[in-house]
Amino acid sequence: MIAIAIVRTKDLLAVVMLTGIYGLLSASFFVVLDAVDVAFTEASVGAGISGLLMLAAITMTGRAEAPKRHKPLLALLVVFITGGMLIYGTLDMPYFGSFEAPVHQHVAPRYINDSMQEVGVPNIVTSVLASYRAFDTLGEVAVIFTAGIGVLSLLSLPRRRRSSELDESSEDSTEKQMHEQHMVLRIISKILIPFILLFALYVQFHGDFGPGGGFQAGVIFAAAIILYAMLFGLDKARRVFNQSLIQLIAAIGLLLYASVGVVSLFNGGNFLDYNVLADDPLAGQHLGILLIELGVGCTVAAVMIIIFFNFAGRREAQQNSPELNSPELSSTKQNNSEGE
Amino acid sequence: MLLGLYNYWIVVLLMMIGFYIVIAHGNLIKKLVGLTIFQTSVFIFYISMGNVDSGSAPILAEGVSRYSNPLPHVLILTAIVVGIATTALGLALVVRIKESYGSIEEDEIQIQDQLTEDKT
Amino acid sequence: MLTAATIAILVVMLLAIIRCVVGPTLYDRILAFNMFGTKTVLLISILGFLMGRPEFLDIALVYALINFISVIGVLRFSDSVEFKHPLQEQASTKEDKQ
Amino acid sequence: MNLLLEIGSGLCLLLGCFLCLSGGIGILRFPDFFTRMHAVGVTDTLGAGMILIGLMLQNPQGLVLLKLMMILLFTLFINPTASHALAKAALRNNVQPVLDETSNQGGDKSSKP
Repeated sequence: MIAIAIVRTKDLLAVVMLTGIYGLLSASFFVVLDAVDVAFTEASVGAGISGLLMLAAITMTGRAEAPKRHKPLLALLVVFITGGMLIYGTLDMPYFGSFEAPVHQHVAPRYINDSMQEVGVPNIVTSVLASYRAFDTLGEVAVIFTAGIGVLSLLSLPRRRRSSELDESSEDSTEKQMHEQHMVLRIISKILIPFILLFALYVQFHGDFGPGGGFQAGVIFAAAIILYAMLFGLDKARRVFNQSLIQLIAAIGLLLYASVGVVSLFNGGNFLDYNVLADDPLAGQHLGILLIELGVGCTVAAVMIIIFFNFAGRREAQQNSPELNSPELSSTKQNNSEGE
Repeated sequence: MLLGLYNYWIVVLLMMIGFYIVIAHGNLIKKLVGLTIFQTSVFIFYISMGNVDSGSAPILAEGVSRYSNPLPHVLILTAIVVGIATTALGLALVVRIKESYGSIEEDEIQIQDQLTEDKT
Repeated sequence: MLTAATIAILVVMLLAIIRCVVGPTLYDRILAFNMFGTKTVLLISILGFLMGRPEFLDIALVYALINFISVIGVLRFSDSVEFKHPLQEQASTKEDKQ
Repeated sequence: MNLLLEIGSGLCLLLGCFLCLSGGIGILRFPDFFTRMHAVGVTDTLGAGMILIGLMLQNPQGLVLLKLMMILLFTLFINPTASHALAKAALRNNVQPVLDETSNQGGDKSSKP
């Protein structure tokens, strides 16, 4: 089923397409293996965002891969030795799907049997994620936040000055051309984007009962914004979600998460112990999970938007600065006339 | 008898492919793709460990008694999002490398480095 | 019936993958990608019914949306990549295969 | 009534599968991009619609039905749009259809249903 991954050693743009397919495929693999939430995440991340980011990077770096120069024999040898050792190691592993495997004996039964009484949320994954192992998740969110900051510091540009009316007019003309080219797309996405946002919110707040939660919702939300930015121009999207606002949202999400923990400390519990947030432990758990998922969603969405905006902004700047707009314009014109 | 272990073999195979790409290819973006495959193999490893015969998705419902192990799902769920964040960071680094070296092939970068070292 | 549908869709997915790997031009690949996405949506919704857990439909919904977004994204970006010589690309992919 | 629904859903699923399969064979066998596009664009939408309708007939209740309807709606929106955009982009970037006679070129663009 996944053996197609082997064929992925080809030229770079095709590689990206294959990565997309690979993401879809591994997500359906996760569905088969009953990991609904994971499939959800992989679907939105692996198939959508990562492919887009790689594409954005490729447009900046060029797509051709240089032909190999050194012999891959040594590498193959190393790989095969590693693989052989690993396969030898698997001989001692428990069989696939067996119920007696040690993984299923340790803490999992408690999660499965008691989480309904202790947390009161039907989706066990959510309850483990946000309640039992909340400290872990806090760390993960912090990592994501840090990665966002890293991308920001690597790729962000000094404030682009709006240079004169010439820029404006050319922008207008490209705007008009884009409008003609993408009319159907634009109209359809105008219809779709509200639905996507709504669906993201549904995923966010329905995560207690079905598959979903803050991570997935954040990614879907970001995907909607990215769609908008792609079709209506980056500047327009920037006007709606300007940089400092998103950075603020990312920070607020993380802080919200941490502050829930601090509040529970003040109320006499442990860090991130939601039982003390309300009079009734179950209600406290619900409140805590809701807030935390909200924090996670905010941070993930904001970081994804930051990453994409920076990549795309960098790309636009790269395209504009050396050639001063003209080649791009003429080429689109040319293409247009050819298209008629 | 041994066929019960096939999931691990798939994982090992994927891992070998990813590893090979990381080692043998000079192109930095290709290396990142290889890293992604490697990552996914680890994900599949965890998820397949959590799977239980005739189990069901770990969302409590009436009439279902056996669930898959939710713990690996949690770990992997966060790992995927963290993975994309780190991949984005790597891509950002690649873009900067391209800007300052004019190339994303490992060999050419090394050659350039050596040239600058020789000059100084 | 559902099993038969699953098998049929798996076969179609395989065909789409072959086209995506072989595909001489970029657009063939995007086309195969799009088709693959649609088939995944169908596969997951059918699997949901097959396993008796219709909550899976959420995932299918996400797929439908994400698939659209990524296809549009690929198109937008591929406009700006230097893609003016389909023949040259054909040649290069052939070289790579060897 | 129940039997009728069952038969109806079976028929829809079968039709959908057939359409998908023909689309899959089409994408593999046709000689150039635009004919492939035609094969996929037409059969995909209808096939997906058929399969989804078949599923709808299987389990008509509440939220599940609503979600299936949403998926159907989105597929109907998205697929033609995507193939339209794809065809347009391909045409703009000089992907030429293979023509062995001087047949009219306009027919190639009718891939969206």
